[in-house]
Amino acid sequence: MNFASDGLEFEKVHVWRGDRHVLQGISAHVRPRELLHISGANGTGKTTLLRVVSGLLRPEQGSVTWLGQSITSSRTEYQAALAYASHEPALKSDLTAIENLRFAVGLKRRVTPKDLLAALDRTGVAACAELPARVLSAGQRRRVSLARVLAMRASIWLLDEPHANLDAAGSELVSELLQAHVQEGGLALVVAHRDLALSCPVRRLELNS
Amino acid sequence: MWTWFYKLASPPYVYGVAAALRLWLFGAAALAMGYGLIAGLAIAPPDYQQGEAFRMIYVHVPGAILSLTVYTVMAAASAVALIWRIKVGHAVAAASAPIGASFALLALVTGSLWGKPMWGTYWAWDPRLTSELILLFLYVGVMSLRSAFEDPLRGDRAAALLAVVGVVNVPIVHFSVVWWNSLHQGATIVRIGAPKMPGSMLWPLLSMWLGFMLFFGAVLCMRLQAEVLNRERQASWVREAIKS
Amino acid sequence: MTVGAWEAFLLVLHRELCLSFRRPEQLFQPLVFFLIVTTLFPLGLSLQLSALRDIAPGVLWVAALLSSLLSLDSLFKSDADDGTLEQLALSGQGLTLIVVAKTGAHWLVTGLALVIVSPIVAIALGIPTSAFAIMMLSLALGTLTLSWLGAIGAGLTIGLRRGNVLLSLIVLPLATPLLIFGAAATDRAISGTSTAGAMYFLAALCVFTCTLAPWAATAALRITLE
Amino acid sequence: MTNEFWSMGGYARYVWPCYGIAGAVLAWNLWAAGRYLAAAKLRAARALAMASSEAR
Repeated sequence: MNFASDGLEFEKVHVWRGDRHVLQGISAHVRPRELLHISGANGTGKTTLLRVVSGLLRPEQGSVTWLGQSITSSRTEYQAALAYASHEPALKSDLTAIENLRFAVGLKRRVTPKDLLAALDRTGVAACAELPARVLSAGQRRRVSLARVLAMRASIWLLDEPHANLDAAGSELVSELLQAHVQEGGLALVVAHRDLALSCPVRRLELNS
Repeated sequence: MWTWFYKLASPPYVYGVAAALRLWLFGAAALAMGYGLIAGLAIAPPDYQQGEAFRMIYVHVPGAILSLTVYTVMAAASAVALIWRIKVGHAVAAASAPIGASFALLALVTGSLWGKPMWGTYWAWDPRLTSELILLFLYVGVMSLRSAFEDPLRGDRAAALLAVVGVVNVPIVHFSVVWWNSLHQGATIVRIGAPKMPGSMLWPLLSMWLGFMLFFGAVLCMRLQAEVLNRERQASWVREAIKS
Repeated sequence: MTVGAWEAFLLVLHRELCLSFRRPEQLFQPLVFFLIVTTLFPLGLSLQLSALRDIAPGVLWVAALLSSLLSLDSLFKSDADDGTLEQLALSGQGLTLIVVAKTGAHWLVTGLALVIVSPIVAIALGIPTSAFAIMMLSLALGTLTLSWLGAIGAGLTIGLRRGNVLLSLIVLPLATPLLIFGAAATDRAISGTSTAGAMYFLAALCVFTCTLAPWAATAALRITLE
Repeated sequence: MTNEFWSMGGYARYVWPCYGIAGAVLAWNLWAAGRYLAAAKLRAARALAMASSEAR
């Protein structure tokens, strides 16, 4: 009946923050093998939108559906298919990089240290695996958080400023990872200021106040 | 089938009803309190044990009952607001809290004024007074939690949850305080509100209680209007509402 | 491939214990606070050991409540600050399960630790050794209940500045029944009278709180996470 | 009679403050609610004025 029921869809999302009407009826539909690039000036609600899509924030109006089902009614399944990387790298500074990954990814799926090391290796921080996160540089922390997304093997990626603190090689890496993810049938929502420079189809959503 | 429920809870409707009810409630409260005051202070005979001092009952007991009633109203409104996501519920809860806290304070102060001639001290760890004090702390907690949030929406919901948790706790606190008190003191405290109160003493009390209830209703209406306005600033009906 | 609830629970518990033991000073601070507060009372009152015994249960319990409250502030806050709470909330495991694991771990490292050091304080306050068993059992029940009440409070005050003062303001009134029954049980154990009544009430409170508080704490987290 | 009434059988210094405080609490409720409502109306009016000036 609803032939748009594949992928992730949000419709007429409204969010107020106090008196401020942050999101004013934002809609989009992202299908597998698609990437949605969310851009906009500071304070236009990019992160808020991503939090709404993740299910962390319930919009006051509007709906978010995945495979035609509201994400609140299929919360567990939706979250199992989701990898969210917030603006902060979300690492415990007292735990090592690999422990951080283990405690975060281990709740989604059974992982072996080998899987986690492979993910860290892919993002170029395998050498830091046994170091506590507090001694890592901001760029290394970002790479560890990318490794976490990778190790979750999720079909939906929600990335908030994945390029932050990364050097040129790091930005390249983000593009490669995104491209591979989309080509394997995943979908991604990426908040970023810069152009993503991808060869796969990219849809754009520009937020303005 | 729930449409009437949501219509009843729609902000413009609530605002209108509150504005219309307010004066009637004040009038009725004044009548009930007026009768209660005259009958309680001048007509009712002095108590055979406590003499004229018992007349403090006419403000102490209604204040104490109201402080509990208002907390229940606040918690019920909070529960409705949390379960059905009805904003007006938060408005009712936010409007009730300061009124209830003021009644709790009234019950405490008048209780201790009554305590001096009866117990010989302003404060005895009487179970009723002690649980009233804890009730006041609960009110203060809910109010400070609400105002601590910069986002009023989150403040509303956090305070609502605390109010619901608190209302579960109120009977437990009261029971435990009574139990604790029975360990430390015998039944030396004069029991108030004994069932065999003659009508000439009872009617003024009931009238004062009714007056306090109506007064709470009236002040609730005023505060509710304000809370609804604060939550609905963008809505178009506000323009009409504040003109009148 | 998916992770069962029990497995996830153990993983979060492991994570919390790992984090606590990486910061041993945070483990010891509440215990030291407990010891200091209980030392201050006799100094302030300058009493003989025999007279101290009368106020010992109250002192012990007030100090225990305050010191376990001290560490509750960081129960969710440190995870919220570095963004890991969002990861936990989106982990595909129920948030309630995570709350239960985190609160359980909190009780293990603060409440249980407090129970273990309580005999030292008890000796200093002149509590006879015959009362130790009841005192420790009542403290175990009491601190567990407080951990749960505190989890609700901590969930509600996550994002707030000066949240720790507000946390005490919210939690302490709710904790009065604990103080009453806990101190009464200890008091009766010292005087050698029957402790059954107080202990039953304390156990009932504990069971009641442990059944309902997880849901309330989860709801609190959902509100403040938004 | 009046004197007898005001002296409240020797309890005047407890009974009258008691009623005084009750009156004060009721009056405070009225005053505070009135002020709060007035402030809310003023704020709403300002918000509306700002919204309409922006629309122009």
